Amino acid sequence: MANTTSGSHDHGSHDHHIIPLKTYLTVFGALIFLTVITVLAAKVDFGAFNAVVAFGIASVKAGLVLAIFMHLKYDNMMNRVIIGTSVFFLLVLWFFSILDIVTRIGQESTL
Amino acid sequence: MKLMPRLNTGLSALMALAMVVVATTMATSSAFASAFMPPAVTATAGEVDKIYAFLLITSFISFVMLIGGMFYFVYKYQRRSANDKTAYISHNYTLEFLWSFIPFMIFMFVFVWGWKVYHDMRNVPAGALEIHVMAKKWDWRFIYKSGKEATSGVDDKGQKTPATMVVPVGRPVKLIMASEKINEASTDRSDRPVLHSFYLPAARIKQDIVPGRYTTQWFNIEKPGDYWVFCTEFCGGGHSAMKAIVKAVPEAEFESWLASEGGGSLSLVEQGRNLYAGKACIGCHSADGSAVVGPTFKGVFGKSRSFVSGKTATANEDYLRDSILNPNANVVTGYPAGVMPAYAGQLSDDEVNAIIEFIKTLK
Amino acid sequence: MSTAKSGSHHHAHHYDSAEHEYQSSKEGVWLFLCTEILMFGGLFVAYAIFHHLYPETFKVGSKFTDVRYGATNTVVLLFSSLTMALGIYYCQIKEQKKAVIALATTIVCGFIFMGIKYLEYSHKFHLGLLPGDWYAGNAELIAAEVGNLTIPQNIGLYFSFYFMMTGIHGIHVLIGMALIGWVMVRTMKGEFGPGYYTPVEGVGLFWHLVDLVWIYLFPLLYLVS
Amino acid sequence: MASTGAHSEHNYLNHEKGLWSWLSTLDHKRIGIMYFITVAIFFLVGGIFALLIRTELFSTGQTIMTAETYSRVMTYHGAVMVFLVIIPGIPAFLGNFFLPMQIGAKDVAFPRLNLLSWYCLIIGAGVALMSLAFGGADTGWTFYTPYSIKHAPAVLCMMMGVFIAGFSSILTGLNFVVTTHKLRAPGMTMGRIPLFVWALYSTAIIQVLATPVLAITVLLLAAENIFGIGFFDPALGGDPVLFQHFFWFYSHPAVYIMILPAFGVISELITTFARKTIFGYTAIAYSSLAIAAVSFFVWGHHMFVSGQSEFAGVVFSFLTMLVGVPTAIKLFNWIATLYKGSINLAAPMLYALGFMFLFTIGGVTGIFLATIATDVHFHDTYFVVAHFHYVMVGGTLMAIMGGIFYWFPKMFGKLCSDAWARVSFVFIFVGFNVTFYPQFVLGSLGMPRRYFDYLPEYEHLNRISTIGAYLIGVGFVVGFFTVIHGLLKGKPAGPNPWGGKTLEWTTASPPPHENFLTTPIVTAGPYEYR
Ligand code: HEA
Ligand code: HEA
Ligand code: HEC
Ligand code: CUA
Ligand SMILES: [Cu+2]
Repeated sequence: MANTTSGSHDHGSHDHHIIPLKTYLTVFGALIFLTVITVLAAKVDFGAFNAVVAFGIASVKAGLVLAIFMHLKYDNMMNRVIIGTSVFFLLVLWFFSILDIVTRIGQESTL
Repeated sequence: MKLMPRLNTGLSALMALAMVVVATTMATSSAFASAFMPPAVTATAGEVDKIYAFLLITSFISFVMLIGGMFYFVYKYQRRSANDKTAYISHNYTLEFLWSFIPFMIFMFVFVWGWKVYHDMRNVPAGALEIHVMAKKWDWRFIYKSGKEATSGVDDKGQKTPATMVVPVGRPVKLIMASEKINEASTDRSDRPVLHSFYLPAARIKQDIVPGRYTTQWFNIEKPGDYWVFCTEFCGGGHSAMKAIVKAVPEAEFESWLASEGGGSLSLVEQGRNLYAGKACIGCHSADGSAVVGPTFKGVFGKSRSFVSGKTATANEDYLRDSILNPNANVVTGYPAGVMPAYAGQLSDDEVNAIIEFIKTLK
Repeated sequence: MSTAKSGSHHHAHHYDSAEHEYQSSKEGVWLFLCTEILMFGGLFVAYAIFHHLYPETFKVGSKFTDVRYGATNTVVLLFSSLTMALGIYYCQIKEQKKAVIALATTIVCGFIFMGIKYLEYSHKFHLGLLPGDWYAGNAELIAAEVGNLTIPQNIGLYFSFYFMMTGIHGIHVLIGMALIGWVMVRTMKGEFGPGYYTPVEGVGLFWHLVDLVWIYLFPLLYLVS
Repeated sequence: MASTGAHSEHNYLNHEKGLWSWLSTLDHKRIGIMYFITVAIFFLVGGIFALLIRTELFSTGQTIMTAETYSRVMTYHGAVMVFLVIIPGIPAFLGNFFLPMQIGAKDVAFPRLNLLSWYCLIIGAGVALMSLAFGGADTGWTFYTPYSIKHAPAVLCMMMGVFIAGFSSILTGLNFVVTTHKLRAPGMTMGRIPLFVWALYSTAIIQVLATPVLAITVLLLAAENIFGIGFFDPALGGDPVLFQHFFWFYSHPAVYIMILPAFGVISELITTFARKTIFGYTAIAYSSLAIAAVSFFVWGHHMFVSGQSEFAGVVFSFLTMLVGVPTAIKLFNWIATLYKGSINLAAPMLYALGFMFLFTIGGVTGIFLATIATDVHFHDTYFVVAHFHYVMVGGTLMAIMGGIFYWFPKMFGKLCSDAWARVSFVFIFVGFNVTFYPQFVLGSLGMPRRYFDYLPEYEHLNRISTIGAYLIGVGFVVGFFTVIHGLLKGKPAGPNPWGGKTLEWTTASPPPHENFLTTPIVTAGPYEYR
C-alpha cells in the first residue's frame, strides 16, 4: 500500500479535516487574551464569585484547546463522549464527598 | 461418561438438600428473629430486629422462587437426546417488568423503613446521661460528668478485666467519643490516635471513633445485665482484645455506684472551671456575657456562629473542641484572627473535655 | 532518510486499513486522557474540599506563589500547545521540515517551563516552604517576602497541594517532552506524512492535556483569594 | 469458515516456540494463558493465607500465630485475592482470550499494551509482595488512615504495588473498550455481540473510570506516609473519612469489576448447556451497563458508621438499593432461559447453577447491608465477611471455574475429565456453604471481623467454618489436578464439543494464530438455537 502520490491512503478512509493555520493562530491569540483577563480579574474582588470567574475563564480556555488544538470539534462523537464521561464522574466524586462534609458538621441529626 | 446419569441425580439431590437446609434455617430464624441475633435490650434493637426479620422472610421467599424454579427447570427439562430442540423464547415484557418492579418496590420499602429506624438511632433524646468514651490502642476509658472514671484493671490472676461502663436501666445514655494516643507524651508516629469503633451488639448500635473530632451515639437499655462492647474498626494487633462491658443496673444502684469510691475527685465541670482560670482562657473569655478580647463563653453552646470566611456553624462539642485546638481555622466575626493561641498539644484530651463540659454549663 | 517513505505505513494485521488503525489508536489515546483527567481530578477534588475547610490557609499560601512566574509559564505552555498543533498540521500538509521545527520549539518550551519551575521550587525550598509535616518556614525570610502575615497553623497543607499538583504535572511535562522527542526523531526520518501521522497526533493530544491541566492549576495555585 | 483441524495442526500454541516467545508474545490468546497461570498461582498463595486464617480461628486464643502475624495474614489474603486474583481473573484471562474471538477479531486493539499490562501486574505483585521482606503490611486491604500512616516501608511497598497493578487493570480496560468499538467483524453489530462481551465491555468502562482514582489515592497515601501532606492525617488537619470516600469511589465499582464478567460467563454457560436462546438479551446487556453506571453512586454504603454525615448515609442507602434491581433482572432472566431448555448438567453448567444458588444468597444479604439501620449492626462483623465471600467466591470464583472447564477444550484442544470436574464442584460447593453460612450467624451474633481471637460462645461455629475451608481446599486441589490431567492426557476436543453458538466455536481448537482462517461474517444474534 505504499503510495507514491502523497495524501492518499487505503480505500474506505476519509480525508482528515485539516484545520487552517489561521484558525490555530487566532485560537492562540484568544488563549493569551484570556490569560491576561484571568490575571486582571484576580485583582478585582467579585466576592463569592471570584472562584466562579476564574474557573469560568479557565473552562473557556480548556474548551478552545479541546475543540481546536485537540481537533475535537471535527472528531467523532465517541471521543467527545469519552471526555464528557470523565468530567462527569469526576463531578460525582466531588459531589458526594463534599455532600458528606458539608452536612456533617452537626453532631446531632442533620435531617 | 457412564457416571453421568447417576451423578446427575446425586448432584441434583445434593443441591436440593443444601437448599432445604438453607431455607429451613432462614425460615426458622425469621420466625425467631432473635435466634440469630444477640438478645435485644433496647427498643431500637427491637426495631432493627423487625427489619431483619422482614428481610429474612422476603429473601427467603425470593430465594425459594428463584432457586426453587431453577431446580424445577433443571429437573423437568433435562437433556433427553443429543439433538433436542428447544423453544425459541426471546423475551416477555410483562414478566420482565414484574421482576424488575416488584424487587424495586421491596427495596424502596426497606430503604424507607431502615431510614426511619436509623433516624431514631441517631437522634439523642433530651436529657440523656452523657458519658465520655476515650478509645486508644487497645483499651477503653469511660468518664462521667462527676469526674468518675471507669478503666480496665487486672484481677488477682493477672488477667486483664475489661473497663466496665455502669449505666442506669431505662434512662437514655449519650456517648461522646474520642480517640486518644497510647500515652499523652509520646511523639512516636505509631502511637498516634487511630480509628476505633464502639459496638454494643445488644443494642444493635455501632459508631466509629474518629481521631480529631467527636462522634456520638446513644442507647437506652431496658434490661439489667452485662453486655459486651467490641472494637469494630481494625486498629492493630490488640484489636480483638479491645473489649469492654456495659453494665446496666437499676437507677438507685447506679446513683450509689457513682457516689462510691472515685466519686470524691472533682467533677468534670469543676475541673473545667479550674482549667478556665489556670490555662488563661479567662484572660480573653468571660463567663458572664461581657466581650473581652474574645467572645464570651456564656450561652455560646448550641448557638449558631458565623465566621469571617462567611461560613456558619452550630457551636456543638465538636466545634468547641476545634475552636480550642485550632482557633484560626474559623475566626468568629467581629474578633481578630491569630490572637488566640492554638492549644493543640497544650491541653490533653481530658482537659479539653472538661473545659467543654464547663462551657456547656454557662447557659 | 527517505522521503518516499513518508505517508506510507503498514497497518497492523488486525486492522482493515490504515484509517481504521488511526481511528482506533486515537480513541485509545482519548480513553487514556480520560484516565489522566480522573487521576488529576482526584487532586482537584481534594483541593476543592480543603479549600472549603480552610479558606485562610489557601489565601495565605497563595501569597507565596509569584503570579509573574505562573503567568509566564502559562503563556509558555499555551505557545507550546500551538507549536504542537502546528507540528501535526505540517505533517498533515507534508511540510516535514516545518513540522520538525514546530516539534523542536515545543520541546524548548518544555525546557523553559521546567526551568521556571526549578526557580520557583528552589526559592520555596530556600524559605523552608515544604509540604505538610516538612514545612519549616523561616520566619525572617518569610516576613521579608510577604510582610507581616499571620501564618495559619496548617499552612503546610497548601504546600502539600502545591507540590503534589505541580510535581505530578511536572512529571507529565517531562514524559511529554520525551515523547515529543521520539516523534520528532521519527519525523526527521521521514516516517510521517499526510497518510500516517498517528503517533504525532497521539503525543499531541497528551501534550495538550498537560496544558489543559495547567490552565486550571494556574488560577488554583497562583490566584486564589 | 469453520475449519475442523486436528490438534497437531498449526495453532497459536505451536506458532512459536520457547519461553521467550511467550514472554514477548503479542497474541491475545497467549497473553490470556499467561494471565491464567499467574492468577492461578496468586490464587494458591491467597488460598494458603485463607487456610492460615481459618486454622488460627479454629479455637479461641492463640492457635498457630500471634495477633500481629494474624493481622498480616488477613491483609495479604484480602489484598492478594482482590488485586491479584479476582480483578484480573476473568477479564484479563478469559476475556483476553475470548473477547476478540467472540467478536470475530484477530486480536485486541493494542497488543503491545496488552502485554505491558501483564508486566504491570507482575511488577505490581512483585513490589507488593516485597513488603513481606520488611515485616509485612498489617493495614487490611482497605488501608484505612490514620492507621496506615506509619512510615513503614512494608506499607509503602504494598501501596506502590497496588498502584502499579492498577495500571494493568486500566490498560486491559482501555484495550477492551476500543476492541469492542472498533474490531467487530462485519455484521457483528452491538446488538449481536455475545453477553460475555457486553459484560466485559461494561467492566472495562468501570476499569477506565475508577482505577485512576485508586491510583491517585494510593499515591496521596504514600505521600502522606513520606511527607505528611496532611490530607488524610487528622493530626495535621486532614480528614480520615475523606480517605474512605476516595478509596471506596474505586473499590465499590471494583466489586462490580469482579462480578460483571462473571455474569457474562454465566450467560454463555446457561445458553450453551440449556441449548436455548437467552431470555431477554437486551435486558441482560443493558443491565450490565446500568450496574456499571450506578456502581459509581453507592460507595458510601461502606461508611454508614464511619462518621460520614447521616444525610450522606441515607442518600447512599437509597442509591445502593437501585443496584439490586438490574442484578435481580439478570438472575430472573437466566432462570427463565432454563425454561423449556435441554439442560445438560456437565461440570461447567453445575458451576453456573452453583453460581446462581450462592450469588443469590450473597446478593440478598447485600440488601441487609444496604439497609442503613441493619448495617449499623452488621458492619464490620462476620456477616459482611460472609456476604462478600458469597458474592466473590460463590459468585466470581464459581464463574471462573465454570469458564475454565467450558473453554478448556477451546484453549487447549483437549477435553478435561468431566466427572472429576464435577467432583471438584461438589467439594467446593459443600465446603463453601459449610465455611461461610455459619459466618452469617456469627456476624448476626455480633462477632467482629479482623478478630484474631473471639469469645468462647463463638467457638463451635468457627470450628465448622474451618472444617469447611479445608473442604474447599480439597475441591480446588481436585480441580487443579483435573486441569493438569486434561492438559497432559486429555482426548482431542474437536472445534465445538459443547454445541456452543458463539464465534469462538466456529474455529479450530486450539485456534490458529490469527483466530480465524477467514474473517467471519455475522448475520444473526449470538444464541440462535432454533
Ligand atoms: C463481587 C463482589 C460484590 C458484589 C457483587 C456485591 C454486591 C452487593 N453488595 Fe457488597 N461487598 C463486597 C463485594 C460485593 N458486593 C465486598 C468485598 C464488601 C466488603 C469490603 C470490605 O469492607 O472489606 C462488600 C460490602 C458491602 C456493604 C458494606 C457492608 C459494611 O461494611 O458495613 C454493603 C452495604 O450496603 C454491600 C451491599 C451490596 C449490595 C446491595 C449488592 C448488590 O449488588 C446485590 C444485588 C443482588 C441481589 C439483591 C440478589 C438478586 C435479587 C433478587 C433475587 C431479588 C429479590 C431480592 C430481595 C427482595 C432482597 N456490600
Ligand atoms: C476473591 C476474593 C477472595 C477469595 C477467593 C477468598 C477465599 C477465602 N477466604 Fe477470604 N477474604 C477476602 C477475599 C477473598 N477470600 C477479602 C477481601 C477479605 C477481607 C480482608 C480484610 O479484612 O482486609 C477476606 C477475609 C477473610 C476472612 C476474615 C478474616 C478476618 O476478618 O479476620 C476469612 C475468615 O474465614 C476468610 C476466609 C476465606 C476462605 C476460607 C476462603 C476459601 O474460599 C479459599 C479457598 C482456597 C484454597 C483453600 C486454596 C486451595 C489451595 C490449596 C489447598 C493449597 C494446595 C497447595 C498446592 C496444590 C501447592 N477470608
Ligand atoms: C489571647 C487571647 C485568648 C486566649 C488566651 C484564649 N482565647 Fe479563645 N478566643 C480568642 C479570640 C480573639 C477568639 C475569637 C476569634 C477566633 O475565633 O479565633 C477566641 C475564640 C474562642 C472560641 C470560639 C468562641 C465562639 O464564640 O465561637 C472558643 C471556644 C475559645 N476561644 C476557647 C478558649 C479556651 C478554652 C481558652 C483557654 C484554654 C482560650 N480560648 C484562650 C482569644 C483568646
Ligand atoms: Cu480499637 Cu479496633
Ligand atoms: Cu460496595
